Amino acid sequence: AVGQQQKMAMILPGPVEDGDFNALGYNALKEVGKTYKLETSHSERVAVADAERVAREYINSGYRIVAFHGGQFLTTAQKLAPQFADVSFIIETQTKQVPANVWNINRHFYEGFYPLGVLAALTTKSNRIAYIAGIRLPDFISSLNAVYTAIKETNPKAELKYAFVGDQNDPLKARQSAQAMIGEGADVIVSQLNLGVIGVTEAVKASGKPVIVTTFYTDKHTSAPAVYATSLLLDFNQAYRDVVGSILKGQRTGQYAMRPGQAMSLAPIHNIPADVGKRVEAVYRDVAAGKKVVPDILDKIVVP
Amino acid sequence: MSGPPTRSTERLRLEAISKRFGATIALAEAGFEVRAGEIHALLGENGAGKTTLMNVLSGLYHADAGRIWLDGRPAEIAEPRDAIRHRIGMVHQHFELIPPLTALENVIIGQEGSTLLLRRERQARGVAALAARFGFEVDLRAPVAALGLADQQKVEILKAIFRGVDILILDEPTTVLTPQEADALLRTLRTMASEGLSVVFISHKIHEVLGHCDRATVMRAGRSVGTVDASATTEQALVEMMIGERVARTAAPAEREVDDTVLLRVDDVTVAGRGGLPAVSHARFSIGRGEVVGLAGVDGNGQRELVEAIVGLRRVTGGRVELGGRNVTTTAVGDRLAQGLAYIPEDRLGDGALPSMSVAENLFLGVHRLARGGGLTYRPAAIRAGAAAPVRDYAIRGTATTPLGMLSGGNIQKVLIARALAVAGHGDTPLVVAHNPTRGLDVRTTEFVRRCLVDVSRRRGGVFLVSSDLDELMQLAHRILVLFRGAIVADLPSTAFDAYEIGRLMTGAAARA
Amino acid sequence: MRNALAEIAKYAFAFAVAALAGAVLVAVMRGDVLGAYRTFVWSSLGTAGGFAQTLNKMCPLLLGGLAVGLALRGGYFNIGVDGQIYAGAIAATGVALALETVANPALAPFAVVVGVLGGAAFAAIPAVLRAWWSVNEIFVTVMLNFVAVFLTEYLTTGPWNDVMAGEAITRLIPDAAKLPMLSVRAGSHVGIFLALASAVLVWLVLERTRWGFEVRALGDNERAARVAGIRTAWVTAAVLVASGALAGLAGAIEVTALHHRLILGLTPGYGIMAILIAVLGKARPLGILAASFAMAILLVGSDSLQRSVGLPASAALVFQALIVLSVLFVDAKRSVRA
Amino acid sequence: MSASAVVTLLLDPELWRLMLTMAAPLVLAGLGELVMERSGVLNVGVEGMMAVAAAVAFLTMLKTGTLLGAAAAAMAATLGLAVVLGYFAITLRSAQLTVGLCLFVFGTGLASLLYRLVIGVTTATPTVQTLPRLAVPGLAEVPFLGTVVFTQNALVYLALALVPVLAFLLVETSLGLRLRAAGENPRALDTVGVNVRALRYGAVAVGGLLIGLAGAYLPLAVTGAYSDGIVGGRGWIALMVVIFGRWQPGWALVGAILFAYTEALQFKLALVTKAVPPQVLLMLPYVVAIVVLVRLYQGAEPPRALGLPYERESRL
Ligand SMILES: Nc1ncnc2c1ncn2[C@@H]1O[C@H](COP(=O)(O)OP(=O)(O)OP(=O)(O)O)[C@@H](O)[C@H]1O
Ligand SMILES: Nc1ncnc2c1ncn2[C@@H]1O[C@H](COP(=O)(O)OP(=O)(O)OP(=O)(O)O)[C@@H](O)[C@H]1O
Ligand SMILES: [Mg+2]
Ligand SMILES: [Mg+2]
Repeated sequence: AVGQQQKMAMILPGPVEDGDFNALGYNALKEVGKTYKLETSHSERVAVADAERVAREYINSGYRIVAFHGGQFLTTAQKLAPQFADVSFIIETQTKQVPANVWNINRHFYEGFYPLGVLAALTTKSNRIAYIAGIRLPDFISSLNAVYTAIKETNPKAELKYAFVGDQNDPLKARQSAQAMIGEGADVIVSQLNLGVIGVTEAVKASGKPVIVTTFYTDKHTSAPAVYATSLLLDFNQAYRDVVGSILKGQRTGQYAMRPGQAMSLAPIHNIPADVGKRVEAVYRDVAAGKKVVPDILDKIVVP
Repeated sequence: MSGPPTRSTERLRLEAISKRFGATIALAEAGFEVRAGEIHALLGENGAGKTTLMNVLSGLYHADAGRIWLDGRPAEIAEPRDAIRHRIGMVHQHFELIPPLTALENVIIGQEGSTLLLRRERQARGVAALAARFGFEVDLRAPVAALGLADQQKVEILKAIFRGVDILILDEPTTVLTPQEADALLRTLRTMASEGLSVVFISHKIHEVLGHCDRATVMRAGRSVGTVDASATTEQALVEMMIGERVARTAAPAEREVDDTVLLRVDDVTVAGRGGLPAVSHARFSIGRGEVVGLAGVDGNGQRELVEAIVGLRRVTGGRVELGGRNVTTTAVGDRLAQGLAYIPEDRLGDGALPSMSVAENLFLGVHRLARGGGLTYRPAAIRAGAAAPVRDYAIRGTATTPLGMLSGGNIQKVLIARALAVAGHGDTPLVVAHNPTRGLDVRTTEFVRRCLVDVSRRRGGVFLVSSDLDELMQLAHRILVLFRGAIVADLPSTAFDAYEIGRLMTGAAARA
Repeated sequence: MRNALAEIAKYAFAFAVAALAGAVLVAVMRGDVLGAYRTFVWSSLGTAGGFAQTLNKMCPLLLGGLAVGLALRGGYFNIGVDGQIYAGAIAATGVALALETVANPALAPFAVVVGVLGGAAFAAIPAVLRAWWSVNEIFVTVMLNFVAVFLTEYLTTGPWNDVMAGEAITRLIPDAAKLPMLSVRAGSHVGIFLALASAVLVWLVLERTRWGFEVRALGDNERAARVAGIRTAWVTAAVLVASGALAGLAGAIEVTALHHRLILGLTPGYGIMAILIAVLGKARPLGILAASFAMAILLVGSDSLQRSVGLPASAALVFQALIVLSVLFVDAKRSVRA
Repeated sequence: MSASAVVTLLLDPELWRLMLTMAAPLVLAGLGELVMERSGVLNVGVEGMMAVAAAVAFLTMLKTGTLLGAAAAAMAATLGLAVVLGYFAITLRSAQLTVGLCLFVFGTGLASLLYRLVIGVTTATPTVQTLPRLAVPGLAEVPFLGTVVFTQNALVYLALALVPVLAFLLVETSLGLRLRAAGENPRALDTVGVNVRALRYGAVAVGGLLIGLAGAYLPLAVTGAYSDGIVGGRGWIALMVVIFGRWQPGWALVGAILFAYTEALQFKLALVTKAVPPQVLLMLPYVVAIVVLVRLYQGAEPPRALGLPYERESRL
């Protein structure tokens, strides 16, 4: 209704104090709220099994923008969207088709991981590179493949080992896996973990070896200054600003890509030779500009 | 204590003790008085309140009302600790032992002598000396779980006297002992009493009371009905005090009708025991229709294993078991039961009772596989109705819906017997295997149970009666087998019953000869 | 009747105690206490939609509670309800996806039945180990929970993955495999009826069949049951398998009625809640019914506090625990007085 | 893979060292739970208690920088939770399973609530220094064992030392005797004048302290940071370690080692084989534990009074 404040809700899978994925979503919500003067509310730690209920509660209380932070909520959104045509939904998945009242934010991790693969290929001295992720999600598979492609194209002698530790947020498992990798001689670890990554840095510290690590989502540099090379940052603030702006303008459906150049960036580079850093940034810009096309291979791991 | 107190000094007085559990009035102003150096018997039917009264004295139960006097002074006993401080020790009817711990550990626990280290060796010497002095030798290193009931009883007694006692309560200590052991115990108690110990001795065996106690207090339905001098009373008089009427002695077993149908044939049965030694070796006997066969033996000679092999609870390592001509050696318990093989286990709480289920449900257990009414359904109303008769006939103190665990030991036993007889009644080879069925029962119930067993044989069923009570065996059995170290060393017809001879056989005299 | 009233009074008091604790919590977090309680009740009971969601939530809780309760009556602890829910969900999803092309309306009930069997089969592992090898069932069921999660992760990210979702979820099951909705708008599905029917069935079996009697006897004194001729190993195995079947049904319902696909995170700890519910309900179907309803309200209501007063989710967990502890406290105090 | 390669893989000293580092919290929590269970009190809230300890230890360390203070604060917190458990389980005689599960839920919530209150919502992960490795002079040079055992952090040594200490305590001391009795037949213990309640409270308190140390171990020795899933099911595993160990410290250690070893090995295996899906490897520790248990466990009985409230006058 006129004069009444728009209300926007966000449903997050984990606790917002995680300093990572959920914190980013939460911050974006607050930011968007401020930018567009929306009344915002959120529910954290929402299990997939509860998402529908929670979303319905928001809808029933007059929220007209409901964002699901995390691809696992796809079904819920698909189910609710046709029923509540007056509500705009935002999801973060890979899906290509969306109903008329759904915006999809598609995270092109693979495009960002390609430069990280270049970084690893150029930095490694042992020619052994590790990739560690938690759950074997399609996103991560395509990222892994992109890293592999980058290595093959940049430093064919280097070998890539990868592992999925079963949990994005279990630092103990991540630490054990990283330790195994370092034991195998890896001196660059490209991680695609959330909080699990703190286990990776601890493994590096415990090994006493000069191993460097890259991360994603947030810049973790300050927590282990000697270990992190860079991070692939995802700017959800921008993504949500753009998407919610479109919705408020009346465009209620669409695809939004988070990719190099848009709502994605590379954190300042540390701990590696400056020329390598320069080359990585150049590659990143090429990907952003579309000069370098990274294949998106979701369905199978091409690493031998 | 200064000097041996005289027999007439009052050591303990319980005054108007009352206690109720929910709706059950267990004690209604019960009380009696015990003198120094006296062995004081406490008598009463099952459920009369003997154990409850003694639990109050030992601090385990908190009385609703009443007072306790020790040496003429009022005593506050709120905790077992208080009782121990007052040098009161109790040997519990249902042993309070810790099965996985060794006998020694069970004896010394709570009085380990040092706060930190156990010093088992030193303690063992002390306990062994104590045991030797009173004739309670047991293997102190063995876990209690591995001991027979008689040995467990000894451990329980040792535990009480180890703490140093002026008043020793023994709650049915002789039920699991052989007559010889019981005799020895009572003689030891007499010696201890002569040194000033006061003993409260609970028993259902009146001859023990008359032969070894100084005075006796009789309880009935939670009240004390009176105290009498043992020397000035008779069995009849005591029984009448207990139940208010005379009890007829069990009729002798029925003259056995000539019938050669064999109900049970045990053929060369061997059962493995601990440490590779057979617990039962090459047992061979049979039981015919209408026959009561007794099995005598000192506890722990393989009775339990033999019985369990017959009912199907234990694997037979050699030989065969036939029931009504059918080979049942490897048949499941339930299928033997369906043929009419009923079992009254020795360990009634462990092997028999469903403590939190009702009397009616307990009566239905086992029968539930045989009763025909209603197919596979279970009808609570039918079960309650079905329980009415046994509750009445067996005079079970409780209702059909009382949880079994709430009943006194004797009443639990009645339920198990009623159930076993119902099972036997349902099969075409009715055979009751009864292991110490009257242990811990009062006079009236004992007579009742014995009559029931005799009735089974009268109705052309069979009874295999395993009992540590020789009198019972000689009174009821047509034949007595003697078991020694797992082997049946004698098969005696009733004409050859002789307590002395059987006792000799039980201790392996014949084997040595 | 007096008893029922006393029970209700007990829970009411417990809620009051917990409400007080909750108020302190909300006040500490600087929230609006009254608003909090309004939404608490309103969101779970006050609206048709809210109530429907409460019932949806109750469905796996009730079935899980029955699963734990049934095993408990036989004297066993089934801590593996989460794993069995996954197993049921996996089985149901499996057939639904395998028969994707068969547009037969019988597919939905068939998938549910297969789900039930899946839960039963998964529970058969601890069942057999317990019955014939006397291996501790708590251990095995807990371990299998982890196994089930990884199995689900494998299936949801591997062979059955919905690539477009980019998450650990499978493709949608075909329409023919979906159980009907009661109200599309409110989002309620028929699962609750299956759960209620299961409660009645469990009650009937336990209290009105001889097999149920054997289960109860077993639970009271295993040795006595064996001595009385009950084939305790078989009853043990059967009761644990049946317990798994109930959990499997819950999993199948979550897939065929709610999510329409298998999801990693399908059970956010329903197994744990189920134990709470079974114990609070004294392992009796009626008690479990009441406890699962109360628990559903509690979960839905306390969850809504996030939305209404901005209470962190973690505070909601604390609040839930406080409520149950208050129930225990009131219960204990009452039985001490009795 | 050749046989010698397999042996090299299985006996890799680094792998074994990592195993021991990861086994330590399982040992600590397992021993804590074992003490409680031997006294007859079942505590299924280990996971939640460890979470609280992890949060408190981390936050204390972050704010004060003192390691001992952090450990002490964590232990104090779990001691508090243990007392709650004791109050409900021992004094109120509530169903122990329920109380334990409440503690689990409560602890899980409280841990992140504390973190939220102190740290708030940021996108930077605060970290602390983890415990350094202490090489034991002389022993650290011993081949294999030196690497595996004698270059660990202090808490690993403590955990290992506690195993024989506790075993000795249980078997050779009066206190141990009474403790075992309390878990087997509390009434028997009561009748000889020992205060069952006090004993159980004591056991619960000691157990709480050990579980607290186990929880503190995670951020202080392994991760240097707190995250919500930090305990990651290890509390439940600790509970399983007690069952696996048949309620004996030595065997519990074996259980913890077996579990931690398979877990660590599995990450190695993930590097050498690609034929097996990673999730199947991740299942390995759990499956191996079941299989080994089937071989070992048969017939082992829990303490007879475990989980049962003791009520002096109750017959049931
Ligand atoms: N803890 C208890 N809870 C409930 N009822 C009890 C309890 N203890 C005893 N009773 C009841 O009190 C009554 C007296 O029992 P008690 O054990 O004292 O009898 P008793 O004389 O020792 O019998 P018995 O000769 O069979 O041992 C019985 O009805 C019994 O069911
Ligand atoms: N369906 C049932 N549910 C519950 N209890 C039953 C059921 N059927 C029988 N009973 C119980 O078992 C007892 C014995 O049952 P049964 O059917 O053998 O009766 P009966 O009177 O002995 O008749 P019959 O002469 O046919 O053996 C009954 O008295 C009743 O207590
Ligand atoms: Mg008695
Ligand atoms: Mg009949």
